[in-house]
Amino acid sequence: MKKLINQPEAFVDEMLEGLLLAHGCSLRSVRSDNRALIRADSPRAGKVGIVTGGGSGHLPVFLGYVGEGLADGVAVGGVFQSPGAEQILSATQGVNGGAGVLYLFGNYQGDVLNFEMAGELAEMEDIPTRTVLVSDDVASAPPEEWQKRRGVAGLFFAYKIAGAKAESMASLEEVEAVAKKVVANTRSMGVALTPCTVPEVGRPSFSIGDDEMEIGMGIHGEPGISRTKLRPADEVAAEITQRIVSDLPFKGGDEVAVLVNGLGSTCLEELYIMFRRVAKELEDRDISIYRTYVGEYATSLEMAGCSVTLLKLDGELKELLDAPAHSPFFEQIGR
Amino acid sequence: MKKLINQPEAFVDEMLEGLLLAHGCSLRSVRSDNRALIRADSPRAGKVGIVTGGGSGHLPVFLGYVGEGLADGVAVGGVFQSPGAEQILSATQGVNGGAGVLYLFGNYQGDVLNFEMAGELAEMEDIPTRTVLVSDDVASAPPEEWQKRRGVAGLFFAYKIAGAKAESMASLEEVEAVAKKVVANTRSMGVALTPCTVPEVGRPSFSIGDDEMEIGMGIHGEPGISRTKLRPADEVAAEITQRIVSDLPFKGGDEVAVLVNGLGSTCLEELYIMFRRVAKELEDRDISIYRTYVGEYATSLEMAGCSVTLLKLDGELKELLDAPAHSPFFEQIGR
Amino acid sequence: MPGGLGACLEAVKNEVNEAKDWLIDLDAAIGDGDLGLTMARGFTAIADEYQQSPQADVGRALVRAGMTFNRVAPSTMGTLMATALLRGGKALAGKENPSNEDIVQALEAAIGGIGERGKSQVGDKTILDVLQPAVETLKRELADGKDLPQAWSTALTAAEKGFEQTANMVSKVGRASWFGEKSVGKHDAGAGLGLVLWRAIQKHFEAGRES
Amino acid sequence: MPGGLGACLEAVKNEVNEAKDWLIDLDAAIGDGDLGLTMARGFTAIADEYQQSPQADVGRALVRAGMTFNRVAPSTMGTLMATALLRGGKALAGKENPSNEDIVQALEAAIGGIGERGKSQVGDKTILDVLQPAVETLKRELADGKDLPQAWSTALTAAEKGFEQTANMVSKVGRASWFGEKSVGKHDAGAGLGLVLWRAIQKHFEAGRES
Ligand SMILES: Nc1ncnc2c1ncn2[C@@H]1O[C@H](COP(=O)(O)OP(=O)(O)O)[C@@H](O)[C@H]1O
Ligand SMILES: Nc1ncnc2c1ncn2[C@@H]1O[C@H](COP(=O)(O)OP(=O)(O)O)[C@@H](O)[C@H]1O
Ligand SMILES: [Mg+2]
Ligand SMILES: [Mg+2]
Ligand SMILES: [Mg+2]
Ligand SMILES: [Mg+2]
Repeated sequence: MKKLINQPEAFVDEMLEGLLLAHGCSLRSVRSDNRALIRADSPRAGKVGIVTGGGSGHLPVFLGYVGEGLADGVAVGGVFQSPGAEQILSATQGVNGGAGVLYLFGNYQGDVLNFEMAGELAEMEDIPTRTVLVSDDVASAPPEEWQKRRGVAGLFFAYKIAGAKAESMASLEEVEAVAKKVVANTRSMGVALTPCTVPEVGRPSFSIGDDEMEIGMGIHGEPGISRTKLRPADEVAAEITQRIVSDLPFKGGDEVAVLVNGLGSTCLEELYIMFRRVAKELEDRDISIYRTYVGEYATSLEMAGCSVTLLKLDGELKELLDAPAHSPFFEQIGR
Repeated sequence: MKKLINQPEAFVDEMLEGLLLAHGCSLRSVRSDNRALIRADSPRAGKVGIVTGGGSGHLPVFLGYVGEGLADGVAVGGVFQSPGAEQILSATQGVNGGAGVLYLFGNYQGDVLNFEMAGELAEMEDIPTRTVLVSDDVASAPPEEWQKRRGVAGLFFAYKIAGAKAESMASLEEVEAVAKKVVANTRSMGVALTPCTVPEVGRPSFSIGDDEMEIGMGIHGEPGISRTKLRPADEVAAEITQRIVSDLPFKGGDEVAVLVNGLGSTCLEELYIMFRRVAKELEDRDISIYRTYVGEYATSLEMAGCSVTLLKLDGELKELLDAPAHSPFFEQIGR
Repeated sequence: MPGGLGACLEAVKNEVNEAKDWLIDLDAAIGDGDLGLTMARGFTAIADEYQQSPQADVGRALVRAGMTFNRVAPSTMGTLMATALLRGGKALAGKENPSNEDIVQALEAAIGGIGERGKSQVGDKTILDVLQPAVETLKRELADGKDLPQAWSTALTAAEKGFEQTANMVSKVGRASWFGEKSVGKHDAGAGLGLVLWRAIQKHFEAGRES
Repeated sequence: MPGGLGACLEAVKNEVNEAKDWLIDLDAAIGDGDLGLTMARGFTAIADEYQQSPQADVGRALVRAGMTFNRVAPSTMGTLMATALLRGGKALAGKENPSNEDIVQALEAAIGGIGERGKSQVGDKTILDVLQPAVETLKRELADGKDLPQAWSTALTAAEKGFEQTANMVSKVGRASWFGEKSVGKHDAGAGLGLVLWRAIQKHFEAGRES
């Protein structure tokens, strides 16, 4: 894949420089380390801080969800690489308003290990932390082991809802509890059509035939559940929806939020063609859509494909989902 | 390019169906023709209506800019094809609140001809219309013939500012005047790295070597001004900025809005790497950035590449640029 | 005309569909390559529509065809064809059996419409470079006392010459104009369409004469 | 150790850099292929850092190396290596010339740290399947009265055997675990790294003995 970049090794740091030039009113770095970013108005006294983080190459994940009604801080890793414990600690210190910090991120071992290390260091500084892992990718483990699954676009719902809860000045326990509730009620599955190329690696992350697609593939090219010939969008949407719905399971009468997420080079037009069928599948099952998001919410560089995420809602989650939110990458004015 | 679609001929209509399912609160079709869409709250009595339109395949252009503080109606063509005069007329009727209608769209002949026909039909119904063409693509004609240029991502600034003006209940003449002012002060240039594939055509719109790029290429693959080996982002950004700056020309002391726009498969990370250098080039010339937009604002299906747009601001334009705006594809809360 | 307007539209439809790929290739060289598709769609739609509900008033039939053409093919040429049909139709309003004079007037109105809508003229490397000399020749031949098929046939030679000449011209309007000097050496696609249309009717007359 | 900690770190750095592509390939088969890059980066950084500012206290030096390692290579293995260095360093705090016993204790603390941080154990198809038997053998051989280089050399055989056995195992943790049964037949990349590390020090001892 052709890229508009300079030295591949400079990819992340130049991206961050550009980003801070563009959004310096909203974001700032901690102790001049651009890989530890926090809301410009951090820390907010008495508010639970939410710190997230992970590898680069997934914009707007992760740093795009640092903002009002979302997360407060982020540690930024290399492309598809975990951030270091030091940067996570910096972000933790930067957002600590005295009410504790929630670590909210996707379930990848490198990230888990580094957040764990950072949490131990934060504890030594008397900053209490809790961790909630997002593990929404249905393709990555069987239902009874859902907590072992990878985190994908469902991260968005976790940020949106935990962020709104924290903004309401809830306690660390309350924010943790609602984050766990989101995660327990969120399910995703993706389909990949082409691989992406990590700049420093220089060749595609996996190979796939010109006429093939893979359902269930992970956002770093982790193996999926079925590789087939390229199929029509309607078939793909129907299969993915069925797999997600039967997993939680979502049932007739449920109210859900839907996210149809582009992985990179798949265009918005296609995402709406996919959503069209997802909506029909849900209607057929008497599951009603409360709110819809279509766009690029969690990408894999220039991978082609998309993912579908469903979140089962209740009164509390609906209210928090509808709350306003505001970051350089995501704005929601309210219902 | 692999696509998540069904029958290629159904691409536009299925996309529109999905879009209306997702955003039925904000948008509605006129007389059940999904190719003529208007704001759900149209017509607004006494407000100038802004109608735009053009080919599909450029989301969020065009229909993504129908919303509060933006355009009011849109006629949707086939992929890279003009909409018909009938649909433009429908949108015109749908948004007519008695204060007249501004036709605001990109300078492509097919569109021009159809908007002209529609305008004649609207006149017969006593709906006064004015037309402002966006022609910001520096690569498409010499400076003295800037009004013959094609319209590209600069459309965004035209919608944003004319939309804000119309929202303030200004007259048709006033809205037309400010739209003309935006267009006269907006300059863009793009670079393409890969072609895109129109679904019904099924093969790439042009061919380009695996190690080549083309500066100045149009959003439908129109010929650019120089095809070279792939160059580092910094060089590309510097050249594009230089060409834009010297065209208007932008001068030391000017205040500008900057838009770095992705054409489709180029990832956000790369756009920030480009912006980093654009910002530096402007700083070196003592041109100050008042507001920055980075993202996908006007695409060409899954083409790889990006464009840079500069808008020279004055007090009036700054105020209008800062006004809130809200559509399913673009939200701005204000400064 | 032999078989009336319906048969004539049918003849054009068939000829345009046969020339589809040729038109695509011509347009692809210095345009976007859609001309064959849009014209096949447009001329098929108006022939089929007429077949389903014929109309004695040739003027009205052409106006309706113009509206339909724009709906199914709102490209540059689609809109120019729609304009031509609307103008030609207006000129023939109320006529069920237009005279040769009526036909020439309608054709002049039609190409006048193209030039007005397109803000273009002969020499800009467009369809006008075929239609204008063809209509002029047709008019002169009819004035000289030839019958319509004879005159049309002579005009075809002018159309062909016009088409050939577009290869020497620099594109002044539309998409092809972005190629500037690079457009020299290539025929204009719209001129190709003009030739196809003129030839379609010429063949139709010939078939009518033989039968 | 011959040449002290600095020379030892240098030896490891060189060996890991040499094995870079091999580690990449191993990790690419059932992982993401970054192991060679991250480990080359990590071991280069800590060796260079020590070279620039050596530290007599081996414990302190290792703790510092652990922090550095995590900063430059915060991948799974990078974090496990950092943890191992931190734990090993803590065990050697204040020692300038650690005894054989100290070394065994530090190694046990290090692999204990890996297991704790990774919530993993022997049999999960990880680096532990190399390091655990190697350290056990080292300890036994030293208890039997062998000197450090001898014992280390014998333990290398255990490490090699451990590495070979990972090919028969199903991955239980980390990225490779997503391959489940498909991981059987492939060696574990982290185990490969364990072998490279052990062999690096063995060669270093050998070179020390020869010189
Ligand atoms: N302004 C104009 N006036 C007359 N004819 C024109 C004009 N612009 C283009 N044409 C004709 O239209 C042809 C292209 O038509 P079409 O393929 O429909 O254009 P596009 O694909 O750009 O919408 C050209 O070859 C030329 O003959
Ligand atoms: N939980 C764990 N405990 C111990 N070792 C592990 C664990 N998970 C992975 N490993 C080891 O780490 C190796 C992969 O390291 P690395 O490439 O850094 O992982 P990643 O790229 O997934 O972050 C594996 O081959 C395995 O030996
Ligand atoms: Mg064309
Ligand atoms: Mg066209
Ligand atoms: Mg790895
Ligand atoms: Mg990795």
